[in-house]
Amino acid sequence: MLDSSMYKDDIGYDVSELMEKPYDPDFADKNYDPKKPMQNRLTDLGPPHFAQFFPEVIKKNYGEWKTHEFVQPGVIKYTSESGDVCYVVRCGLPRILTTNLMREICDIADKYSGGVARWTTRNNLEFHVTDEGTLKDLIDFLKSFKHPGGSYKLPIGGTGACISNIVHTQGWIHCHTPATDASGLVKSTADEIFEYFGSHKLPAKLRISMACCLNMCGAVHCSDIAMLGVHRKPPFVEDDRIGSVCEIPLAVAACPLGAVKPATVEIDGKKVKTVRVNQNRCMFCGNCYTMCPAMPLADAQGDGVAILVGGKISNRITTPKFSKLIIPYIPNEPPRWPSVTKVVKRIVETYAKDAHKYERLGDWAARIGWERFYEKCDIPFSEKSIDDYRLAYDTYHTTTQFKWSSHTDNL
Amino acid sequence: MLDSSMYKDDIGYDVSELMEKPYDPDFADKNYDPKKPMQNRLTDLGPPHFAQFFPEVIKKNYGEWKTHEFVQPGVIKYTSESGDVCYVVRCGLPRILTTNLMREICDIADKYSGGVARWTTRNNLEFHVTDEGTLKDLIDFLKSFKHPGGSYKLPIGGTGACISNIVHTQGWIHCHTPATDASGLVKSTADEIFEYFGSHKLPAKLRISMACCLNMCGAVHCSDIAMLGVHRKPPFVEDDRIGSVCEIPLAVAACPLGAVKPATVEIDGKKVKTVRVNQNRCMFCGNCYTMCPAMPLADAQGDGVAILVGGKISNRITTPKFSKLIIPYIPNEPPRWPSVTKVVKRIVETYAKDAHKYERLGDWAARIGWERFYEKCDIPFSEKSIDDYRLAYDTYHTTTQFKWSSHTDNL
Amino acid sequence: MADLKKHDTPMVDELKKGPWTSFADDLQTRGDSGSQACLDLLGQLELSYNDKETHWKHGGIVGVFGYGGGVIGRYSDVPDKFPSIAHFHTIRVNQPASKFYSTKFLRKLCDMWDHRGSGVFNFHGSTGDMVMIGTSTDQLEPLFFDLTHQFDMDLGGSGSNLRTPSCCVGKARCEFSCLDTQAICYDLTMTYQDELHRPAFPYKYKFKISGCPNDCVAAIARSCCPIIGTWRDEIRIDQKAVQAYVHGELKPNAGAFSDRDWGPFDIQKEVIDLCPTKCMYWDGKELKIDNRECTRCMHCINVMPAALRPGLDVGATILAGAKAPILEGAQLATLIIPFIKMEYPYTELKEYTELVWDWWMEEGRNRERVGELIQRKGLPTFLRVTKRKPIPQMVKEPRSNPYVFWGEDEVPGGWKRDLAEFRKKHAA
Amino acid sequence: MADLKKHDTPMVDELKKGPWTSFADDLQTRGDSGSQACLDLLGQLELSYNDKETHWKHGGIVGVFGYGGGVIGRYSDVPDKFPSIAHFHTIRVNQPASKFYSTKFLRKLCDMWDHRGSGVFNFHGSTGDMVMIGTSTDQLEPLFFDLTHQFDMDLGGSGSNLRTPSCCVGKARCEFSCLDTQAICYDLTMTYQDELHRPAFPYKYKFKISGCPNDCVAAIARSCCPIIGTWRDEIRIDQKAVQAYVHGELKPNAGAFSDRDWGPFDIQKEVIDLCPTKCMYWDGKELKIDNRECTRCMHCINVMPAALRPGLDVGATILAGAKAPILEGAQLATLIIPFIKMEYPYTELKEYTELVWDWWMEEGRNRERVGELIQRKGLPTFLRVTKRKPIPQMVKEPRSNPYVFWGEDEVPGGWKRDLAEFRKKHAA
Ligand code: SRM
Ligand code: SRM
Ligand code: SRM
Ligand code: SRM
Ligand code: SF4
Ligand code: SF4
Ligand code: SF4
Ligand code: SF4
Ligand code: SF4
Ligand code: SF4
Ligand code: SF4
Ligand code: SF4
Repeated sequence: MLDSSMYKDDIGYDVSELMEKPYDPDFADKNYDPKKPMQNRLTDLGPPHFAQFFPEVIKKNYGEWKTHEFVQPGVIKYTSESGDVCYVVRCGLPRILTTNLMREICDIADKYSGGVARWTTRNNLEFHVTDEGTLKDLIDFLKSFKHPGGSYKLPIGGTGACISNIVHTQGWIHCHTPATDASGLVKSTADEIFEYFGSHKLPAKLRISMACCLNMCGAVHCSDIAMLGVHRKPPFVEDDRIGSVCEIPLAVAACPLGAVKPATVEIDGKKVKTVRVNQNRCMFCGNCYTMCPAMPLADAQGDGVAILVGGKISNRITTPKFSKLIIPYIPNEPPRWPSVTKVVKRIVETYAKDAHKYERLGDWAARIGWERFYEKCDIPFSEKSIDDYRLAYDTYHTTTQFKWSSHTDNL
Repeated sequence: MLDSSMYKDDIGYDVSELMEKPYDPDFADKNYDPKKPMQNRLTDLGPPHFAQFFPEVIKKNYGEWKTHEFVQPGVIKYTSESGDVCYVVRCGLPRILTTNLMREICDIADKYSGGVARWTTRNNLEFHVTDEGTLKDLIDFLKSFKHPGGSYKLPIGGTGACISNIVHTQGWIHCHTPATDASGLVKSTADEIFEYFGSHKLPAKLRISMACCLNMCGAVHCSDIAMLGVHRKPPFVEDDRIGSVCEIPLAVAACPLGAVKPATVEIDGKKVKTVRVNQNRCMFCGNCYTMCPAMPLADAQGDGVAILVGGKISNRITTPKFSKLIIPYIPNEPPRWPSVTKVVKRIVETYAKDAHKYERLGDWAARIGWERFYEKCDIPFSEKSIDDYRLAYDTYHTTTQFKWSSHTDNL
Repeated sequence: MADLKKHDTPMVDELKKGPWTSFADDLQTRGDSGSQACLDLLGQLELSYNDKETHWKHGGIVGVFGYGGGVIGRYSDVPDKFPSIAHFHTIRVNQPASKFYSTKFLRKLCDMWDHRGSGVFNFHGSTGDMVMIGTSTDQLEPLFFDLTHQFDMDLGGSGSNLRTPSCCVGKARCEFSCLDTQAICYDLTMTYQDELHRPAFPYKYKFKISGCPNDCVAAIARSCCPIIGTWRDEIRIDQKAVQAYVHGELKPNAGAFSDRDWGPFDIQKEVIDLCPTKCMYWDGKELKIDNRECTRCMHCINVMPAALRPGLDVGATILAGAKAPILEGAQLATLIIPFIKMEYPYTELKEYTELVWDWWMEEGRNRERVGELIQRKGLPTFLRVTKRKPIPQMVKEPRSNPYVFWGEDEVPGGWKRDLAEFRKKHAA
Repeated sequence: MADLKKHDTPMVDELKKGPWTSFADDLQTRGDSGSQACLDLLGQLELSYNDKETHWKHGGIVGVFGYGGGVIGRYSDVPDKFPSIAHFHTIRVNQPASKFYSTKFLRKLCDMWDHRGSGVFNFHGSTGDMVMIGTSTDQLEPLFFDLTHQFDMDLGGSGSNLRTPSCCVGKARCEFSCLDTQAICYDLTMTYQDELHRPAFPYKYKFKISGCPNDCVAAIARSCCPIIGTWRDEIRIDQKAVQAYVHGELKPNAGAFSDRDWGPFDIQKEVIDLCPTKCMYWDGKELKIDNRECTRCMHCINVMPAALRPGLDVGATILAGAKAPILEGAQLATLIIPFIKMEYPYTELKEYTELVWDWWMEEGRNRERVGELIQRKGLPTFLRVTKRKPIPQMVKEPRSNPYVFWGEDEVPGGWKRDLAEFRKKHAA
C-alpha cells in the first residue's frame, strides 16, 4: 500500500550499504578541508527514508492493520487483515541517555526484535516481535534489566489508561534559561507515580509534562498535569556588558509588556547605552533574556515550579484544552522536589478515585467544578490563578451557577 | 412579611392623599419662580414607595406565594400559602404609547383589576384579578379591544414557552444615533411572529430584542434573537463646525481603535483645528459621534440591520450567553423590513421544529453545531461573522471536531 | 383643534395593519384627538422612512436646576416642517420598584403630560424609568415642580451617575424570590439619591435586582452590580407533589408548554438528565438532591414549582461589571460575592459598593465603565480594592497562561540583586 | 581512563534510587566507563542542585557552513571546574519519520558520537530530532561531514526557519490512520530542505502530522501547520464485533482499562451516551450512526476498535498556528481547511503553505509566529490571503461583538459623502 518509488533517487532512500560500513573516525579529518568547505560537501540530504528501517512485519502490513489489543500493560498486539500479528513492547526511557544504554538497547533489539528499535512521540522505546515465545523472553529479560542503583533500565508500561512517560525539556542539564531542573524533577515524579506507568487503572490516559521555563518546549500547555519552571524576579541589567553582547532595540522589543526601556548611564565617566526594567510591570517571562544575555533572571530564591492541570490534546469526546495554572509556585527542592511530587501524586490519586471511566483530568475538573477540584485535591486557591492577561475576561465566571465548597463555608 | 416601617418618614411612603387631588395645571406656574429656583424646591425625593400600589391580594400575600400555573397563554394563576389566589392577565403593549391608550388602560384596570396596572420588565402590561368571573370578562373584553386599523390594542400572551414582547429602543422616533428605526421594525416583526406571542408552543422561552445602534440600550447582547441597527460608513467631519460644538481631545479619545486623529485645515485662509478619520481603521461604532455632533455617520445606503442569535440571560441549565452575529447586514426597508422579518421568522420556525424541550435557541445551535444552524436556517455564512476584535481568538475552532454540512459538501 | 396639521404618512400607515398592537394607530388616534405633536411625530417618522435616516439632532444639554441628569435634550433637524416637535426632550421619571401603579396615579400623570408635553410615553425605558418623550425646554422646570409637589415623584438617572435601579416582581408575586427585590431597590435608590442626581462618576453605574437565578430583570447582562437571589441550604421538596407531576396530575413547568404535544412528562429525561450538575436522583419513588453539588440553576424548580422550592437560608449573589459593547465589547457580569445576607440596611452591600465607587472614581478614565476598569486592571486588583478573598467560584477556570505578576514583597530577597555575586558563580 | 576526575555528587546520587529508569545512573555508568564529559556533567548538575541555578551560559551562535540552524551553542559558566564540558553544543539531527531505527544505524551513531562528542543523547528532542548534546566548536564541521557522508543524514532545524517535521506512527502500525503520515512527513521535509536549513522566516515554523484525531503527535498544540487525518464517508461497522463487545467477548478499548473493575461493558453508557454529538443509536441489536452529525472524535472507534473503523474516503484537516505562550499566550491551532485529499505530491497543501509563508514573510514582525500574526491581523485576513472560503466550521461560534469592518467597495456609494447635501436634509 505504501508506494515510495518516487523517492528512489533521494540519497537517503536506501542507506543499507552505508550502514554495513563501520564508522570511520578518520574519514572527515581526511576528506574535509576547512579551507575549502564546499569541497565534497553534501547538503540538504534530509533524513533517511523511514520505510527502510521498518521491521519486516510492518513493511508487509503497512496500512493493513485491522485492530489492536493490550495483552498486558505495556504490550500491544496488532493484528493485520492478512492475519499477521505484531507485538509491541513499550518501555520507559529517560530522554537523556548515553551511548552505553543505547548500545545495550541495540543488543536487546538484535536479540529479540530483529534489530529494530522505535521511539514513540513521548520518548518511550518500543520493540516489535512477532511470536509469543520471544515476547515472553523479552519481557522476562526487561524485568531484570536494572541500573546499579536498582532502577529499571527499561520499565515496561506506558499503554492504555496509564501515566506514560513524562515528556520534558533540558533543565539544568543543558539549557541557559531554565528556572528548574528537568531530568531530576521528572525522575523524582516518575518514581512517585511509578505504579501508574505499568498498569491500566486510571479512568483515562493521564499525560504529565514538564518544561523548565515559560518557553515551554513541549506540550506542557495542553497536558493533564504540567510542571513548569517559573522565574519570579525581574532581570537585572549588566550595564557594562549589554552594549557589546545585545542589540538594545531587540531587547526592548522583546518585552511583551513594554517593561524594558532604553536608557543611558555613566560608567567610568563614559556615557553607555543600556536598558532599564520597570520591575512592577515585569511578569518574569524571560523573553528579554532570550534576546539578551546581559539580562539574566535566574535566581535561587526566585525560581521554582508552577503546577498546571487539565489540558489535553486529543479530540476524543471533548476538544483539546489548555492546562490551567493551579499552583503558581513551589520552591525548587533538589534533588527530589518532595513538595512538587507530593501534590502531583495527590492530584493523580484524587482523580483516579473520583473521575468517570474515559474522563480526562480536565473534563473531570470541569464537570465537578473547579471549586470542588481545589477542595477535593486539598490545594489552596491562589489569587494568582485568576487570569489578568490578554484574554482574561473569558475566564471570569459570569453566572450565578457555582457550588458551595470549603471556600464559601465560612463566608 | 414585608416590613417597610423604616421608610415611614420618606415623603413617598404614602402618596394617597396627593393622588386624591386632581392635577393642577397652574400649580407650578403659580408657585415656581424661575428667578428663585430654590424656593419651595423639593429634591431627591426618589420614587414613591412601591408597596402602596400593590393590589390588596399582593399586599396580603407578599412573600407567601406558593406556586403558579398558566391557566392559558397569557394568564397566570398564583396560589398563596394562605389559599388566596391571584390571576394575572398579561398583554402586549408597544413601549411607545400615548395618554390616550394609557387612559383606556386605566379604564380597564378600574373596571376589572381594582384600579391597579403593572408593567413587566419586558414592557408588557399586567392586570391582577382574584375571581374567575372577572377574569373571563376581562379576557373577553381584551379580545375585542382593537385599534381602528384592526390591531389588538392589548393582545394577550407573553407567558411560558412563547415569544414575549420584543424589547426595543428609540429609533427614528426619538434618538440621534440610530441606524434603523425601532418601533416600526419591531411592529413588523411582532406581526410576523404573532402566533408565538399568545401560545405555548415553542421549545422554551424565546426573547427577541432590538437596538437601533451599537450602544445597545437593552439586553440585545444576550437575546435569543436580536436585531441591531448598524452603520457601515465612517463618520464625516464638519471642519467648519467641529471646533465650536466638540471638544477635539474627547472626540479623539472616543475612538476605540485610534482612528480619529487631530488635524488642522485651512478654511477661508484661517487655520482651523479639526480631526481626520482613518477610514480603513473605522469599525462604525459611532462612539465618536456620541461625543461629537460634527461627526455624523447616519447614511441611507450605509445603515441597516444586523441579526444576532443565541444569547440568553437566565442561569437555567446553561449559563448566560452572548448573542452571536450571524447576519452582518440587511438594508433598511421601511416600513415593513420584509427581509429582516422573513429571516427572523425562519429562524424561529427552524428552532421550533428542531430543538429539544427546555432548550434555548443558543443551546440548540451549540448542540447541533453552528455549521448545522446555518444550514438548517438557510442563512449564508459570512466572513463578517468571524471575530477579529479583542477576544477573537477564543472563538476560533481549535479542534478537528466539526460536522459536514452544505459548506463542506463541495470542497 | 381646528388647525391640526395632518401629514401624508402612507408608509407609517402600513404599520397600522397586522395583529400586533400598533403604536402608529395609537399616535394617530391621539393626534386626531388633538395632539399636533403626535401628528408631527408621525410626519417626521414618515420622512425618516423616506430618507432612511434619523431626523433628530445630536442631543443638546438641558436639565433642571441642581440635577445633572434625568433629562435628555432632543431637537428635530427639520423643525420648520414639524414645529410642534422642534424641541422634543425626554424626561426620565424614576418608576416605583417593580412597576405597579394605581390608575389614580396614571391618570394624573396623563393630565400633567398632556398639559406639559407631547402626551407620548415610553413605558418603560430600558433602564426602568417611566420615560416621557417630547417636551420643550421651558416646560422642564415647571414639570419638575409638578412632579415633586403634585406626585412626590423624582427624576431618574442619565449621564455619568447612578442610574435608576430596577428589579423583578419578586416576593410581590413570585414564589421563587429569595430577596425582597423591591425593598432593596427602593432602599438603594433612596440611599443614593445624590449619586443618582449629581454626576460624580467616570460614567454610568447600574444596580439591578433579581429575586432568583432566573434573573427576570436581566441584571447579569445589564448592570454594574447585579444582585441576584440564591440560597445556601437545601431545595425544599414536597415528595407528594413530585408524584403528582410524575403521574400527570400537575403540568410540568406550570403549563408553559401547553400548546404542543411533547408526550407525557418524563422526570428522568426532563429533570434528572437536564440538571447541569447531575446531582439529582430519582428511584421511581423519591426525588433526592445532593445539594452541595447543586448550582441552583432553577431548572428543576421551574419544571416542578409545586413540588420544589428554593431553600430558606436565602441571600444574594453579587456580580460586577455587565455592560453593552461600547467600547471594549459587551460584558456579562463577573461573580464577586457568592453569598451575602440581604437584610436592612444592607450594610455589607453598601460598604462593598462604596469601595467600588472610590476605586473607580480614583482610577477610572472618562467614560470607562466599572466593568471595563476591572478588565483593564485585572480581577485580582478589583478583589484587593474591594477586600474580597479570591476564591475559585469567581472564575470559569484558572488561568491558562503562566504570566503571573509577583510583588516584590512576595519573593524572598526581593528584587535587589548583587550582580557581582552572581557573576562570581556564573562566568559571563 | 586513569585520569578520570570524579566529582562528589551526593544529591545527584539520590536520583539513582527509585524504580524509574535513572538518567543519573546511566550517565554515571558511562562516565565510569571512560567519559569525562559525563562525569563533569554530573558534577555541574550537582553544582546546580546546590545553587538552584543553571550553569550554562547564554548560547552563543555556532553552526556549520551554509546552514543557519541545527546547532545550538552551549558553554559552561564554570569551565574551570568542568573543563570537558566547557563547550557543550547541541546537534539536532533530523530523525527518520516515526522513529524506527536499525541497530546498525544506532551503533554506528554511537561510534561517531563517542568519537566526536560527549556520548550523551536526548532521544528525542521535543520537536522530534535526534538530539546529541555536548560537543565542541571544532568538531562541528567534521561531525556534519561524517553525518552526511557516513550516514546520509542531515541536520534538523533551529532558528527562524522550518523546523524538523514529525508525525505519528500512522499506517506503519495503527489501524486508525487516515494518512500516510510518514510519507507526508518525509515529502515535506525533502521538499523544504532549503527552508529548513536557511532561516528566511520571521520565526520558527512547524509541521506535524497525525493520522487521526487522537493526534498522537500533539500536532494541534505544537505546530504551525497540524495535518490531521479524518474521513468524509461513514464509520465502518462490523455489527458482529459490536455484539462481541456487548457480550464481553472483546475487551472495551482494547483492554486499556484492564487493571480495575469498572463493571461489565455497557455500550449505552460508555459509547452512546458519551458520543459528543449523540449521533449513535443502539437498539440492543444493531448499532447505527448518523454520520452527518458525527464529528469524528474517535471515541466510539477507540472503545471498539475491532468493530468500528474510520471511513474509506480519507484525507486531512489542516489547522494553523499552534504555539507555546511566548509572547501573546499559548495557542491551539485553528481549523482552516476542513478536508483535503492527501495524495502525492500534496500540491494543494503546498500551495496553501506557500501562500502562508509569503504573507508571513511580508507582514510578520521579527519573532512573530504565524499563529500570532493570524491573531494580530484577524482570521478573516488570513483566509483572504490563503484564498480559503470562510465557513462556519472555522469558528466555535460566530462573533458576539458587532464590530464589523466593511470595505469601501462593499458599501453602496462608498465612503465619499456630500456634507452639503446631508445638511440640506438635516439642519445642524
Ligand atoms: C505510540 C504512539 C504514537 C507514536 O507515533 O509514537 C501512540 C499510539 C497509540 N495511540 Fe496515542 N500514541 C502516542 C501518543 C499519543 C499522544 C501524544 C502525547 O501523549 O504526547 C496523544 C494525545 C494525548 C492527549 O490527549 O493529551 C495520544 C492520544 C491517544 C488517544 C486519545 C486518548 C484520550 O482518551 O483522549 C487514543 C485512543 C485511546 O487511548 O483509546 C490513542 C490511541 C493510540 C493507539 C491505540 C492507536 C493504535 O491503534 O495504534 C496506540 C496505542 C495506545 C496506547 O499505548 O495506549 N492515542 N496518543 C504514542 C505513544 C506515546 C507514549 O509513548 O506514551
Ligand atoms: C413578569 C416577569 C418579571 C417582572 O418583574 O416583570 C417574569 C415573571 C416570571 N418569570 Fe421570568 N419574568 C420576566 C422576565 C424574564 C426575563 C427578562 C427578559 O426577558 O428580559 C428572563 C430572562 C430571559 C432570558 O434568559 O433571556 C426571564 C427568565 C425566566 C425563566 C428562565 C427561562 C429559561 O428557560 O431560561 C423562568 C423559568 C421558566 O420560565 O420556567 C422564569 C419564570 C418566571 C415566572 C414563572 C416566575 C413566577 O413564578 O412568577 C413568572 C412568569 C413567567 C412567564 O410569564 O412565563 N423567568 N424572565 C417578567 C416578564 C417579562 C415579560 O413581560 O415577558
Ligand atoms: C431611553 C433609553 C432607551 C430606551 O428606549 O429605553 C436609552 C437611550 C439612550 N441611551 Fe442608552 N438608553 C437606555 C438604556 C440603556 C441600557 C439598558 C439598561 O440600562 O438596562 C443600556 C445597556 C446597558 C449598559 O448600561 O451597558 C444602554 C446603553 C447605552 C450606551 C452604551 C454604554 C456602554 O457602556 O456601552 C450609550 C452610549 C453613551 O452612554 O454614550 C447609551 C446612550 C444613550 C443615549 C443617551 C444616546 C447617546 O448617544 O447619548 C440615548 C438617548 C435617547 C433618547 O433620545 O432619549 N446607552 N442604555 C434607555 C433609558 C431609559 C430609562 O432610563 O429607562
Ligand atoms: C531541545 C528542545 C527541548 C528538548 O529538550 O527537547 C528545545 C530547546 C530550546 N528551545 Fe524550544 N526546544 C525544543 C522544542 C520546542 C517545542 C516543542 C515542539 O517543537 O514540538 C516548543 C513548543 C512549540 C512551539 O514551537 O511553540 C518550543 C518552544 C520554544 C520557544 C517558544 C516559542 C514560542 O513561540 O512561544 C523558545 C523561545 C525562542 O525561540 O526564543 C524556545 C527556545 C529554545 C532554546 C533554543 C533556548 C533559547 O532560549 O533560545 C532551547 C535550546 C536548549 C538547548 O540547550 O539545546 N523553544 N521548543 C526542543 C527541540 C529539540 C528538537 O529539535 O527536537
Ligand atoms: S523550556 Fe526553556 S529552559 Fe527548558 S529547554 Fe526549553 S527554552 Fe530551555
Ligand atoms: S522578563 Fe519578560 S516581562 Fe520581564 S522585562 Fe523581561 S521580557 Fe519584560
Ligand atoms: S440603541 Fe442607540 S440609537 Fe437606539 S436609543 Fe440607544 S443610543 Fe439611541
Ligand atoms: S465610528 Fe467608531 S471606529 Fe469609526 S472613527 Fe468613530 S469612534 Fe472610531
Ligand atoms: S427573577 Fe426569580 S424571583 Fe424574580 S420574578 Fe423571576 S423567577 Fe421570580
Ligand atoms: S437547581 Fe439546577 S443544579 Fe440544582 S438540582 Fe435543580 S436542576 Fe440541578
Ligand atoms: S494519531 Fe491516530 S493514526 Fe496516528 S498513531 Fe495515534 S491513533 Fe494512530
Ligand atoms: S466518532 Fe465520536 S462523534 Fe462520531 S459517532 Fe463516534 S463517538 Fe460519536
